[in-house]
This record gives sequence, structure tokens and C-alpha cells, in this order.
Amino acid sequence: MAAGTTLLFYFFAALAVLSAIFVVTARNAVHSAIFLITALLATAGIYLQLQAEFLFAVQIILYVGGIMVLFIFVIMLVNLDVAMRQEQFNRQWLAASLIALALGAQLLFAFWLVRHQGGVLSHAPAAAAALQPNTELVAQGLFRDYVLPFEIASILLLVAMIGAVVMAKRRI
Amino acid sequence: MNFSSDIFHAYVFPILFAVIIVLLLPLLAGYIVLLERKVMADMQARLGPMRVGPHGLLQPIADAVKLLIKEDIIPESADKTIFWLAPVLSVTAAMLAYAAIPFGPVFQIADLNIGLLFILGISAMGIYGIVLGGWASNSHYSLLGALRSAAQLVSYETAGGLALISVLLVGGSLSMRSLVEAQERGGFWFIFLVPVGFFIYLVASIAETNRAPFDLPEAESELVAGYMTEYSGFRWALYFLGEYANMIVVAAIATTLFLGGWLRPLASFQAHLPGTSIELLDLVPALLFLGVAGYCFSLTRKQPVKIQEAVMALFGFICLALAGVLALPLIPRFAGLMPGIHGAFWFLAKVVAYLYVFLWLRFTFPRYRFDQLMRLGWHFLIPLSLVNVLGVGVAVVLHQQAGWGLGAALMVTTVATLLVAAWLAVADERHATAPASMAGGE
Amino acid sequence: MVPASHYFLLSLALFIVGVIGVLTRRNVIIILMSIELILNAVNINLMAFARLLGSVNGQIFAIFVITDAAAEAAVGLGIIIAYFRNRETLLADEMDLLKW
Amino acid sequence: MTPYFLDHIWLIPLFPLAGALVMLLFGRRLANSIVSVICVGSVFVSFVYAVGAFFQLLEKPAGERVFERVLFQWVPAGAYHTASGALGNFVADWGLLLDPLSGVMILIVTGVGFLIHFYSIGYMGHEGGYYRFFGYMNLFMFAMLTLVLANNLLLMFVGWEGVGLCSYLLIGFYFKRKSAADAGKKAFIVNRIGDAGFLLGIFLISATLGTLNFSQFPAALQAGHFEVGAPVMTAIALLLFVGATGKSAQIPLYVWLPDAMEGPTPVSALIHAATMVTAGVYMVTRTNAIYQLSPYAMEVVAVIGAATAIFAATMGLVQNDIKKVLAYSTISQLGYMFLACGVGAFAAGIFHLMTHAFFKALLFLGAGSVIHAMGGEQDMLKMGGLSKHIHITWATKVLAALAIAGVPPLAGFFSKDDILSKTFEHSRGLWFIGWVTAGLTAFYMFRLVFLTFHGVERIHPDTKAHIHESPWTMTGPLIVLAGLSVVGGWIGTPEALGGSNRFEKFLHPVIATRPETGIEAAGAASRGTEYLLMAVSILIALAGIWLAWEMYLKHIQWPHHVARRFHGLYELVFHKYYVDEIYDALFVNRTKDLGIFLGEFDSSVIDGLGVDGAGWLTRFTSSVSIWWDTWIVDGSVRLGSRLVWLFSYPVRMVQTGLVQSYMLLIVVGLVGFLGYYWFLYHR
Repeated sequence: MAAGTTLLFYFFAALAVLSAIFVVTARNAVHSAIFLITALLATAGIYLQLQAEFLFAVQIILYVGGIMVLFIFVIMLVNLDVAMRQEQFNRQWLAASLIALALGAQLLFAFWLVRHQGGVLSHAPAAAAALQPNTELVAQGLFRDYVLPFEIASILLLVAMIGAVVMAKRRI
Repeated sequence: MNFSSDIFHAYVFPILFAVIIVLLLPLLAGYIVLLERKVMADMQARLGPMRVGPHGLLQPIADAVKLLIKEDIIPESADKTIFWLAPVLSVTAAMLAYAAIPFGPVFQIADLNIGLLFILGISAMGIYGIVLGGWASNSHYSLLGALRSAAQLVSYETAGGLALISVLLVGGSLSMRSLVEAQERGGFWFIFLVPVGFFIYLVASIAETNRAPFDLPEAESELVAGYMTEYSGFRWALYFLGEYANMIVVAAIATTLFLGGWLRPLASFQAHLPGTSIELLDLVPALLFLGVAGYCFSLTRKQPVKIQEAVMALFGFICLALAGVLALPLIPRFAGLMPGIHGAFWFLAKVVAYLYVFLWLRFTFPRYRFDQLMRLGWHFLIPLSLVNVLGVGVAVVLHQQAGWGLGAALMVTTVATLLVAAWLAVADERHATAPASMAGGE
Repeated sequence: MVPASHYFLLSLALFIVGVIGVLTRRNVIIILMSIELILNAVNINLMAFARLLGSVNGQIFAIFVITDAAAEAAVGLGIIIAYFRNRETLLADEMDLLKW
Repeated sequence: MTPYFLDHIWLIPLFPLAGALVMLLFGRRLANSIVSVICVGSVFVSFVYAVGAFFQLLEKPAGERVFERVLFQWVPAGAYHTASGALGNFVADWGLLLDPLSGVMILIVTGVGFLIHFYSIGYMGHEGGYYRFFGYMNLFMFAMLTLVLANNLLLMFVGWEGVGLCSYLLIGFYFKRKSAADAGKKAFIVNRIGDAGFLLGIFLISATLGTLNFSQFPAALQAGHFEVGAPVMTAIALLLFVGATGKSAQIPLYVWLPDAMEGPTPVSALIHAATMVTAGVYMVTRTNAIYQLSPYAMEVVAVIGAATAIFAATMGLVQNDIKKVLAYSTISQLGYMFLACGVGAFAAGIFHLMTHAFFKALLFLGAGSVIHAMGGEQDMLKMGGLSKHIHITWATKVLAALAIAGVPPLAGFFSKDDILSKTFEHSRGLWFIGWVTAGLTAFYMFRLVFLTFHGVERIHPDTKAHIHESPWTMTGPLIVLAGLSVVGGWIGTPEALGGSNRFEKFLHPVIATRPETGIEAAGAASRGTEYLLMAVSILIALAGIWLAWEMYLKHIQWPHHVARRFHGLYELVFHKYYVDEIYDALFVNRTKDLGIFLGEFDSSVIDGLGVDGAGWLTRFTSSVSIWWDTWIVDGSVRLGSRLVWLFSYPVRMVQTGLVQSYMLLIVVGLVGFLGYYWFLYHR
């Protein structure tokens, strides 16, 4: 069973990374959106495998069911067959990817260092039951310890909603 | 997921059950179609399908065969992959949802502790089937239909989800099973506790499944067949299957959350068969199927053709067998099977009843205009559901902190919510002249 | 059992891919999607730490991150629609009005 | 308790003022009828008040027939030391003084003024600016009454200037005609010369006597212990007389009066015959107390008066313009009045002023009626034989001519005879001049009458067409004035003719001749000489009339013979002795030259050197600063900007405006910092 979960993780991880790469490289925006959905689902699976069922559900409902629908919506609104024929990468793509890879290398180095000196990464993971029952814990944390950030986040959403309406509407 | 040590319960049984569902679902969908046509015919004072099989009882199979052997056309300018992917997506989404639906205390693939959220999320992914299909077929009808349905689903998901949340507040859990158990404990189905929530969810579920009177994405008069215009044959069948599977899913959700799941109606009614420990109400399922079987046999003689008679008789025997299965737990030796079998029966009965309401509404109401649809969603249902959630929350607080009876508190808040609903309706009427502000994708 | 560092490597990979997408793609919508990728990488990180330390805070912060992502998507897409309506283009390197 | 009219004497000048204000403020919107009602009415009302006040003054015993009323203090008191060291207290009140002298004057002014206003209704009926005309006329009435009723010299000067202003306005009434405008300016300027003298006189008086109130003069003179012939008195008298010559058109300042005939005829009648021009006589009489102290000044007055009289008379002989003739006769008659004042017969002067007002107004109005009939024609050579057409005008005209010629028992006889007899007592020479003048007067007056009304008609045919008698509004005043010129003189019949010279007695309290001046002695002459003088003057008057008859009715060619015979003399007289030309040559052109010179100086020196020089200097300095600004200041600024541009080149390259490039820079920075961190970490 542990083997199964491990397998699951690597499957999801591979799926996520591959589809992420496709997101970046796909020529058609719809395709990259679909790949992004796949990546998100894989991430959701990893959440599940990380004992975060609530986040799993939230990921699927919000990201997959909400945000991505929005994306696809917009992609369909703005016709892209023109954009598809254009050059997809800008002039700085080579330098940019090199720099990004350099950043990745540095972060890898950081990981290596941390592990090497027995940082937090080398600790044994906490007991599986520590995060159960997940939803209740999240709810308590959200509404007890982090209620103020929660409200602020709701305000942020409201503002974003109004802003989106104002911008996208032809005439207010 | 809660990990069980028992290998059977963890792996074998769920997989088995899942296979059964996947196999049965098309058949079920087909017969729901038949039911629909029959009901429609009945309401319109005609006979409906009568040829294929007695009373058209074999019509679904005929349709399925026809669809499977039809030529499958892919438009030239379509995006092949996605065109191929879309129907599969919608069906997959629909079927995944069954994983968390409890067909009775036993028949459940997995009792997720976030079951409801899981179902919501998975069914939400059904949108992609529609949207991508509409986009991929590269036709205006399809695209417009897809955008319409996307807008419609997104806007009604909100209302429906909020309605469900009002139930969750009362039930205090996300797992379907524990929700049903809460109703069992409480002795009240939540439909009686949160009627407003049930109403909202009814409307929202109709809209989510693109059924009349909200079937704009496939409004023949405007968009030919909406997002399915370019589809034919097997893919079209998949869409069809997905749609009906979705209907069953929402019906199942409604059943579980509002109608007490597998619970027997009048659970507290105790009347034993004299001399035995058998409750009278437990006889009802068996007797029902016995009656149906008798009806079938009575019809057998009237069939014009031999083969028809044979099929009729076959159906009679099937009903007889079902009656036997349902009667089995009445025997004290097999009393252990009672909850599973009868729960499944009651659950399916309720589902069918809910679906019957769907059909009924479909044949009763004219189709909405798109702006009307959006206005109903955004100007009426969503505010109402928000108010409803608020009211239920207040009631729960009163129940837990102030020690009110839950029923009483909910009654008060429900009345308040209904007043708000009336006010909203009036305001919406006054607003109706203005053009719809959320005209979706157009 | 999966070593914790693998989660971080995964999130690192996603992050880098997202960064590359943000830096190189011309299509604004795809840039936004790459940003979503980055956020997901962050979320994975948070989850992993939550699991590692057995504290739910990470997940809560992930929720905030998702909220932020939703808001950002809404506003960003609104901006894109408005911009497309005015300029008939979606290419990031044609939007150089920031200079003035 | 003062009687009503005396109490309300201040209303007399006020009515015309009100009328004037109404006219000048909204006369434009008023109909002619309303205008006439308001203006003529206002003058009539003040005439009624004047009569009332006069008779209430008569009721008083002869001793204290003085009524003084101070309306308000005009110029507040200021204490100062007079030249004689006495403490003077200068106060100028807005005060009205009613005594026999001013009483007579207001009667003349308002009465004659009312008649002329009435006459103007008809005469000005067809003229434009009706309301303007009457507004000015009423304003003049106000000014004149102020002048007459003033109780001090300063207020009198106000009226003095006011009448000057109105005279200017009315002479230039037809301001579209350049000659009229020029005449107005001429009158104004010439009057300024006189007024300067008058003003100086006023200063000197206040400096000497410490007061300007007429009623305080005697007391102040007593206090000052001025003996007869004191030089300061002479100076004062002469200065005042300069003003008088200006206003009353005496040599050398008479030149404006003939040109003043450019104004409408009623104006000439009212201002330049009856009232304003006599202001000088009135002023001299008013200040007689000072004159009596300076025999030398009196002498000057008398001589100038006599000279003016004969001088103007000779000029009147040859004028062909009917109004010009009357103008010169006015000048000569004014000369008579000054002659009277000069010889100390102030009462006689005022007497002649009154009678002259009557018949000269009548003459002018008659001339106006003639001009009206002739449709604007003023040249007598184009008239003749009008007596057949306009009888009333003819009759009144003849009466007036007889009156001015001094034929008994008409008004002119008494007053002129009074003056001549007084002059005879004083000096034979002056009497002879006056006597000759009388003859000349008779001659040119009847020359006017004969040329206008008798003899052959020299009228242009189409003007002859519409010759008609004037409307009653014009003939009415003519008749009234004719009656006055007949009976006007009888109030002053001398003892010699059984009369008792009531007029002189009435005026006596004002004109208190003082014993030490020796003028009193001239008062009583023997009856014999008086009769003789009367006879002689009547004789020369008749001789003048006869000569006119001979020359202009019987032997029409005589004048031409005379003109040819004494050609030079004729020319000289005809051109008014070239006085205007002389004045032009002496003063006017010199003034113009001065102006030109000053203009030259201004343009060349002040503008050229000062202004242009300053401008050049400014331009020069500014050009220098421009150079500095362009090359040093701006140059440095541009240099700075160039440097900034140069050094900012790489930064500018970075600032592309593309979000992605910025993000790339951010990542680069991140990488850099991390690398730096690792670098530090490894050491």
C-alpha cells in the first residue's frame, strides 16, 4: 500500500511536470489550457497523497472548475487562429531560459545544502493522523487562528470581482 | 481516504461495484430515455414508442445499436484530439462522481470524508466536455452553445453549491454517508429542515444538467443542437450518456442530502406483521414488484406477436425475481441483508422520483431566453441562496448556543428567507425591463 | 515512503517551468497560465511542509494562495479582454506602453 | 416769522435745476410737449416765486430791505491773517442774498427768461435736440439765478462759470457746424481770460478784507481804514473789471460776442443780450463799495465803457447780418452801462440794464421771427419790404428800435438820458462820445429796420413763397416785451420831468455812495442843463433816423458812394478794424507757435533723447543678456542634458516597457543575489 502511494506520487509528479512543460510549449492556447488542467489535476492528486483532502477538493472545484473555465472562456472569446500563426516565443527566450535554469540550479544547490546539513528536510514526516480530520482542522485554523487574513482574502476577492466586471464590461 | 486494513473492502469490492456501475449506467440511461418518452407521450395523450419490444421496452437497445453502428464524422477543420477528447471527458466526469454516491449503506465505492466536495468538483469538470467539444468542432453553433452552457453551468453551480452548503451546516459533515446518518439520527429529512435549499438545488440542478426549461445550449430553434451539432454516432452517444449520467448524479445528490438517502420513509413507523417481527412498510418493495410482475403477465396475452409475448413474459419474470430479492431479507435468517437491499431500493426509488420531477418540468415549462436565465440565476437564486446560508447559519448558532430546537430555529429563519425571496422576486420583476447585465459568452 | 525532498524537487521543477513560460511566451494568456503553474508549485511546497511538520497551517496558506490566484485570474483576464478589445492583440511584446 | 416766498427763496434757482436734470438725464425719451411743459413750467414757477419774494421784500420798510438766507456751509471756515494783519475768517456759504439789486435782477432774469423760453417752444419746434436745448436753457437759468442771488463772491463765481459753460454749450448748439463749434470755443477761451482776472480779484479781496460776503464788505472796509485811492483797492477793482470785460464783452475782450451769434436766436436773446452779458455790470455794481474807493479804477471803467460803446457802434454801421448788427449794438449798449458805472451812476447803469434787457431781447426775438419767416436767411441785403407780410413782428420791431434809439417816452430814452446827464456832470469828453454813439445807434438801428421791412424786395423768389407770420407762441412774447419796452422806463422818470426817479431811490441802500469819494457831488445838476441835454440827445437820435431814411430808402446808391469815397475807412470798419486778425497775429498764432515749439521739443528732445535713448539702452543691455542666456546659461543646461543623455544610454536600453524583460531582470537580480550569497557562504 505504501508502495502504491509512492507509485501514485511519481505518476502524478511525472504527469504534472510533463503537462507543465506542454503548457509552456504548446502552440495553441486551448491545448496549453488543457495541459494546465491536467497539471492541476495531478497536483490535486499529490495533495490527496499528502493528506490534504480538503485542498484536493478546493483545487478541483476552484482551479479546475472555476479559474480554468474562466481561462478557456477568455481564450474562446479572443480568437486565436491569428495568434497561432505568429511566433510564439519572444526575442529573449534563450537568455530567459538559461537564466531560469541557472536559478533552478541555485535552488537545487540550496536543497542539497539543506539536506547535507540535516536541515528540516531530513526530518521524519509527522504522523499520518496529524492532519486528520483534515477538513475540520483546516476549518478551525481558518476561522480561528487566521480569521483576519480570511476576511482580508474575501475583501480581496470582492475587489477583484468588481475590478474584473468594470474592466471587461463594454459600458459601465 | 480512510485506509482499511481489509483488502477486500479496500480494493476488490469497490472495483467490482465500479465495474457494475459502469456497465449498468448506459442501460440505465437508455431506459431513462424510454421512461422520458413514455411519460411525455402520456402527458401528451399518445402512446409513445410501442413497436420495438412490447410497449417499446426494447427501444433503448435498438437506439444504442443504431448509434454504435452509425458512421462517425469528424469535421475537416476540427481540432481532432480535442474533438476526440471532449465526449470522453464529459462521460468520465459523470462516472467519476459515482465513486462517492452511497447507494445504500453497503453499496458505496468509497466513503470519502470530503465526498460531497469530491462530487461537486468532479461534476464541475463535466463543463470541459461541453466547452472543449463545442470549441473543437469549430462551428459557430457549437461554439455559441458551448459558451452558453459554460456560462450557465458556472453561474448555476454557485447557487447549487450554496444550497448544498446550507445542508452541510445542518448535517455537519462532508461525507455522504454521515450526512444520511445525520438525517437518520435527526429523524427528519433535510428537505423539511431546509426547504428553500432544496428548491434552489432543484432549479440549479436542472440548469446544470442543461435540461428543459434551461436547455439553451442545445436549443434546437436557435443553435441546432448546440455543442453537439457536429457530433454524431458514438461520440454523440457518449455525450448523451454523460448527460443522463449527470442527471442521475444530481438526483442522487439531492436524494442523499435532502431526501434521506437510503432511509425508508416513515422510518419511525412501527407496525409489525402479526405474529412476526416484520414491519409492514418493509413489505412494500416486494409487493410493488409483485404487482408490476402481475401487470406484465396480464399484458402478455395481449401481445400481438409471439416474440413480444416472450419478451413481456421475460420482463415479468425479471420483476418477479426482483420481488424475490427484495423479499429475501424478510426471512429472519437473511435479516442482515436488509439494510443493503432495501436501502438500495429506496435510494433508487427516490432517484427515480426526482428524475420524474425533471421530466415533468421539462414537459410543462417553455424554454427560457438566455438573459432571462442569467437574470434568474444571478438576480434571484444566488442572492436567495446566500440569504439562505446565512439564515441556516443563524439557526444553527441558535440551536447550539441558545439551545433552541433546531426545527423551530430553522422554521423561523426559513420564513425570513421566504420573505426575502418574495422581495427579491418583486425587485427582479421591476428590474426585468432592463437588458440582462450578465449576458455570458455572447 | 516518498522522501520529502522529492516534493520540493517537483515544486522546483514546476516553478522553473512556470518561470520559463512567463519569461518566454508572447501570448499573454499563456503567461497568466504559467503564473498559475508557479502558484501551484508554491502550493505543493506548502503542502509538503504541512505534511512534514504535521501542521495544517501550510494548507491554510495554500488556500490563501488559491484565493489570490482566483483574484489574479479574474482581474488579469478582465484586463486582457479590455486590452484585446482596444488593440486587437494578445502579444506581450507589443504592449510596451509601460515605458511612458 | 419770515414771509413764505422769502422763506422759500432757495426754490427759485432750484426749479430750473430740477428741469435741467430731468432733461439731461431722461429728456431723450420724453415727447416734445412734455419737455416744453416741464422746462417752461419750471421757469414760470420760479418767476412766480421771484415776484412773490420781490413784493414781500417791498413790504419791508426802505431801511432794512435786505434778506439773507444761508442754506448750508459750503467751504468750511479757515482762520488766517489778512495783509493788514487783521484776523480773517474765510467762510464760503451757500447763501442767498435778496436785496433791491438782486431783486430787480431776478425779476429781469426770470421774467425775460420765461418769455424767451415760451418763445423757444415755437422757434425751436422744428429743430433737433429739443430736450437738449431746453435742458441747457434751464441749466443756464439755474446758474444765472445763483450768480444773481449769491451772497458772496465765491458762490457768484460758481454761477459766473455756470453761465459761461451754458453759453459755451448753447453757442455750439449746432455742433455739427464748424463755425458754431469754433465760436463756442472762442467764447469760452476769451471768457477764461476774464475769469482769471476775476479769480485773482477774489483772492485779493479775501486776502485783504478777510471776507467774501457782500453784506460784510462795508464793515470790513471800515475796519481796514482804507482811504480813497488805496492802491490795493485799485488793484482789486481793476482785476474784477477784467472779469467784467470778459463776461460783458468790453474792449479788449469783446471779440467773442459777435461770433456767439452762431447759436440759436433765443440763446442770443437770453444770454448774449438780456442776462448773461450784463453779469459784469451787475458784478461791478455789487462791489461798488470797493470801486468807490478807487477813482482811478472808476476812470478806467468809464473810459473803456465809452470806447467800447462808440467802437462797437461804428462796427455795427456796416454789418449786413441782422444778428451781427444786434450783437454790436449789444456791445455798445453794455459800454453805456459801464460808462454809467464808471461815472458812479450805478443805479443808472442797472436802470439801463433793465430797459436794455427788454428792448434788446425784443429786437433779437423779432430778428428771430424774421429769420423764421425767411426760412433761416440772415442777410439783410436779401430782405426788404417784409412789413407787408409780418405785421406784428414789424410793429414790435419798430417799437424796439425807437426804444433803443432813445425816443421819448420809450424806455431807452429815460435810461440813456439818465446815463448821459450823469456823464455830462462827470466829464464833457465822455459825454460827447456817448452822445455821438446815441446818434450812431439810432442810425444803424433804423438802417436795420429799413433794410429789413421797407424798400424794394430783394427776397429770393422761392424763399418769398413761404414767408408767414410766426405762431402765437412767438408773437406773444414779442407783444409782451414790446409793452415792457414802452413802459419799462417810466419807473425811473427823473425829477426834471415831474418824476421822482423811484428806481434810483429804491436801489439807494445798496449803492451807498460815500461822501469822501466826491462822486456824490456830481449828482445834482441844474435843471437847465438837464433839459438841454435831453433836447440834444433827442435831436441826434432823430438825426440818425433821418439819415438812415435818406440813405436806405430814398437814395439807395448813397451807401455805395460813401463806401467808394472813403474806401479805406469803409474797409477798416467793415472788417471790424481787423481786431480779430490782430488778435490772431498777436496772441492766437503766437500761442500756436508756442504749442508747435513745445511739440517739437517733446518729440525731439524728450522722446528722442529720453525715451528713445532709454529704449536703445534697454535693447542694448537686453541683447547682451540674450547672448549670455543663449550661450552661457542655455549652453550649460544643454550640456548637462547632453551628459545625462549620454550616461543614461545603457539604462535607457534596459527600459523597454516590456513586462517580460522587466521580469527577466528581476530573475537576473535574484540569481545574482543568490550567487553572491553562495559566494559569501563559501568563504
